[in-house]
Amino acid sequence: MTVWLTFMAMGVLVSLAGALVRVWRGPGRADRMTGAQLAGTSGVAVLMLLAPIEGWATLDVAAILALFGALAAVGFVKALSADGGGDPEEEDGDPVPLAGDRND
Amino acid sequence: MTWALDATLCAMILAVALATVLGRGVFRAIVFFVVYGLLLALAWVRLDAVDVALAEAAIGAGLTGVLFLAAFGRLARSGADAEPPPGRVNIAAALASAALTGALVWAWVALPLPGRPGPELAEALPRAGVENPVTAVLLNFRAWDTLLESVVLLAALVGLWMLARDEAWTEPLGLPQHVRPGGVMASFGRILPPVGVLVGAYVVYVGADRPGGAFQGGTVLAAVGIVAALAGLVRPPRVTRRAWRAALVAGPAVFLAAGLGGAALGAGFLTLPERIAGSAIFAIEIALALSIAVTLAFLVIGPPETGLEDQ
Amino acid sequence: MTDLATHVFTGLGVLFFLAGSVGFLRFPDIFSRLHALTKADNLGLGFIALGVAFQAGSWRQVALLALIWALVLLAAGTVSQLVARHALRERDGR
Amino acid sequence: MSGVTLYALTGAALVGTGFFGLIAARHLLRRVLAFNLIGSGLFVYLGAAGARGGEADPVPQALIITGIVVALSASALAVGLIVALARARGRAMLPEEDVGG
Amino acid sequence: MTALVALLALPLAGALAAVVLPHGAVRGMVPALSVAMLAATAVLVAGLSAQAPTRLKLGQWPPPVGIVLEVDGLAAALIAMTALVMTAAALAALRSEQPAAAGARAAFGFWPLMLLLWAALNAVFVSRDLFNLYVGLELLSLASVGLVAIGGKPEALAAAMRYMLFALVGSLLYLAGVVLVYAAHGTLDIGLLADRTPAKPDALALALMTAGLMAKTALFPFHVWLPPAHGSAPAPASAMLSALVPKASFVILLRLWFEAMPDRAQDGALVLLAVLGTAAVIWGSLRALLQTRLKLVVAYSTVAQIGYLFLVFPLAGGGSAEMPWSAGAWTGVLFLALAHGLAKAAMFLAVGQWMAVTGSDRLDAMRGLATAMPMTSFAFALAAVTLVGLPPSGGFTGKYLLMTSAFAAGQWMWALVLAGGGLLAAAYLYRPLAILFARADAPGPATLPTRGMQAIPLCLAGAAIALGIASETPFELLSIGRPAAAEDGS
Repeated sequence: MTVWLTFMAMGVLVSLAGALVRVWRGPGRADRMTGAQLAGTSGVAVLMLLAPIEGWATLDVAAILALFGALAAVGFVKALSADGGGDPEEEDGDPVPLAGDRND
Repeated sequence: MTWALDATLCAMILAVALATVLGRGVFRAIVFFVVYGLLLALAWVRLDAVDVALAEAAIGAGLTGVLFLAAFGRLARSGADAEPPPGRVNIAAALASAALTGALVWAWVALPLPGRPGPELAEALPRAGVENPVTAVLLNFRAWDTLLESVVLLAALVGLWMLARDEAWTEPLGLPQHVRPGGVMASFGRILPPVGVLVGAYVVYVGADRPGGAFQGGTVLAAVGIVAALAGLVRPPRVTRRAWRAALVAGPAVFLAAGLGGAALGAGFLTLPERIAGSAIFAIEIALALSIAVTLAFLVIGPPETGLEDQ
Repeated sequence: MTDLATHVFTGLGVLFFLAGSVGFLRFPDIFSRLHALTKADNLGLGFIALGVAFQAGSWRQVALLALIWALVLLAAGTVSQLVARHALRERDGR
Repeated sequence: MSGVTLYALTGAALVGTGFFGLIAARHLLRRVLAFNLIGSGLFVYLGAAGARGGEADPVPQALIITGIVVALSASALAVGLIVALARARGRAMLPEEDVGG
Repeated sequence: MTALVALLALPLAGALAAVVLPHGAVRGMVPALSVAMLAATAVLVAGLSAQAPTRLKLGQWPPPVGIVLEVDGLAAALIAMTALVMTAAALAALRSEQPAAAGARAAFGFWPLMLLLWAALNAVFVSRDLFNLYVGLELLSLASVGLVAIGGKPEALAAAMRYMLFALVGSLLYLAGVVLVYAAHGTLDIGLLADRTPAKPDALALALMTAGLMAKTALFPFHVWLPPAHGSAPAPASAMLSALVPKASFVILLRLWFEAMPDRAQDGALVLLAVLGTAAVIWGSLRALLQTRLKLVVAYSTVAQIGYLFLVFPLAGGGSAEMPWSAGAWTGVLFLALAHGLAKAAMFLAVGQWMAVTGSDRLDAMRGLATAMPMTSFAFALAAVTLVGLPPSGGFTGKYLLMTSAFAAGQWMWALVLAGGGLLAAAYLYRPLAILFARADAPGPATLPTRGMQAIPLCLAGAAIALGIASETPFELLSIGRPAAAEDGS
């Protein structure tokens, strides 16, 4: 079972690497952030797969990862709203334009 | 087979670190850094250090990432997110970095076999009052480190507040937040806090016997506060609110009082008598978790701002 | 028997993850990519949680697996909604 | 090569990578990111050293947790300084290094 | 023992209280706290003179499990100097603080940061655990950066940022060494390390820690952060930062090279440290000569004075260890450190009062100020006597001991550095003194600080002189628990 679960964990890591390619390429900031989000879900999956091997306390790490993944994403949309405190669902307030590198 | 998993993980950690340093654009670097923290948490699990994995997942991947994202947003609004075009490849820096890595690799090879305080620790652990050895080291054997560390957080926060503008000093902390009523963000802000409080309290509570503790749990509680603030559910307080300032210092104060109590009882500074060590550590952990939660949340939310200065 | 279930479900879950990643890389725009995030991966995570649950020694562990999955579902739903809105604004804002 | 050695080497490489970023980058936010890379690389190295020979040593783990919190405190203050400096100068770079671009 | 606990706990408790209490209560608390700290210092020093170093095993856990604190003569002397400087700076800040002008923000932040700085200094002076020293250093650095940033002006922010970067690099290098030490020896206790068999990575660990501490001590060429940082902080903060903060990382250097790893000190490395110190003396002095702002003259003087401290390494370590001259070099350098701390704090506090009167720290704005403010000008002159190293000041005693030791060791070039540095100091301090004591062109300023306020720098400068006149007591104190390497071999 250890070998199988380890093998599966590696499979998820490979899929995580795919998400990283998207973080590298972008092109938009939303693409990159979504890539990080996907990486987070993959990380949770790896931790679940490792739980029977490394001990079930690993699941606590997974729970925290899930929690903070959501926080990072909310922090992202908030930070990049027009006044730093907005909500993309609101009527006004478009995201801050990029001052520098467009492909950033 | 397990070796292959470690190799894959290490390769990915390195690749992500390189992407953080070498990729164009500050935003890309920040996103890679968030992923980096996440992968490190996996590495800590593989190294049998679940306590560290918890701290890394919460602080390294979570809070630090939010901190940088918020800073990026603020820089973008000041028009300071742009980077200068990359100059020549900095060969001197590359050589120095390679030398540093080389030196550490050499040191690893030259390290003598582990000389560690194993027997002494094993002898001391039953008298520490908690079963989790990491908690025993943090809150009993090396309590002075931990007490100082809790005031390092405080020093950072007071220093951060000094960066506020004078005219903004009496404003609430951070930027004003608003959301569409009944929208996705608002409902998210209502659902997450109860779950987060549960998880945070659980992590603090189990810390005595299993991986977890005040720092990890406090960080989860800080995240709850940040989400509630971002979702407009609660308004961050003003610096002038003394109850909140009391919450900042409660943990270090209880810790220091416990240490002085030991001295007053004749046992010695920071000595927790064996009979009451367990309950004393529990009390310290609860107070510390509260203060850590408030301090970390305030560190991420930022100094008081009017929200009007940008443009 | 439980081991077989673990094999099947975790294997299925990893397949979903890999498929999701392929989609995430190949789909042309952010909105279809967000589908990859919300659909394939969360399904994959569900299968993995189910598969691992067969190895669990106590109901507490099973409950924790379920809680984590629910947490990820909630986060993914919220995040994809918000990021999509953000991306829409970013695109139209230009 | 054992798994522990693998992590130690990774830690060493992370320190070098971060060190390069710290020297070569001019955008201050990048430098603080690099600082965090070096710190965590050192922690991985220490953690690997503590995991040698089977049984995990709890002392390095406690030191690392303390170190992570200290690094976050320093990062938060540094990031705040960067934001305040950028608000005052319009650039997230030190005046003497702000050439070109 | 109780005195030691009080010296650590009081500033911590005070800092926590300063975060919570209303501003008026904090202002009332600070003088009481300073008195208590001075009293605890007196008890500590008195208790020490009778016996050997005081050791405190925190939590009763012996190393390698727990952390050990130890008060030797070096720690006690620096704790005492810190108490004097902090009390003076606190009184000056209390009297100069104008809530309306300074703003509620600065008035709130100054006291917690100052008290945390005090706690961190005392913690570093007595700690014998390498990682605990790291945490103490971080507390010190963050509080210092906060104090620099308190001014809020763009220059202050840039100076604080630069300081922060150097502090971060310094911490990481130091931490890298600590990691290697623990990996090799399984302990962080300085006493235990001295007895361990040397391991191969020790030299690398020592080099990394030394490099990091050099950045924190602002040794040439890592000094560039110091003058702008100390120049843009409020005057009481500058006094603490310049007089005390570099001493903390220097003490750790002494602990490393003379107590933890004395047998791993290579002669070449020791000479290199002293050469960098020499470069600091020359470069800092030359830069001080060129400054037009008095605060920067004083700040660059710190760069130069720090350079002297590094002459101790070849004179008391390596091949010079346990030689007839090593004890003299050790004590001499500590005399210099103490005298510099007192004199430098006096200078910054005097400059702060002049700035409050003239509205600027430009040298030409100070012309003839001695007529209106003789007490502070006299304090500045006394402090200059100490920094130049003229008798009967503490600076003279230090230089005399070091010079004797350099001749005895046959390393006369360090004596040359001491003499030349004194001449350079005379040159860069002559300029401000000449301007101060020149005939005033304009009528004196209308409002002057109170006499009590003007007496504060005078007391500090007087203490720096007294250190030389009554050198017997500090001399005895500094010899308590002197490391074996710096022990008189004769």
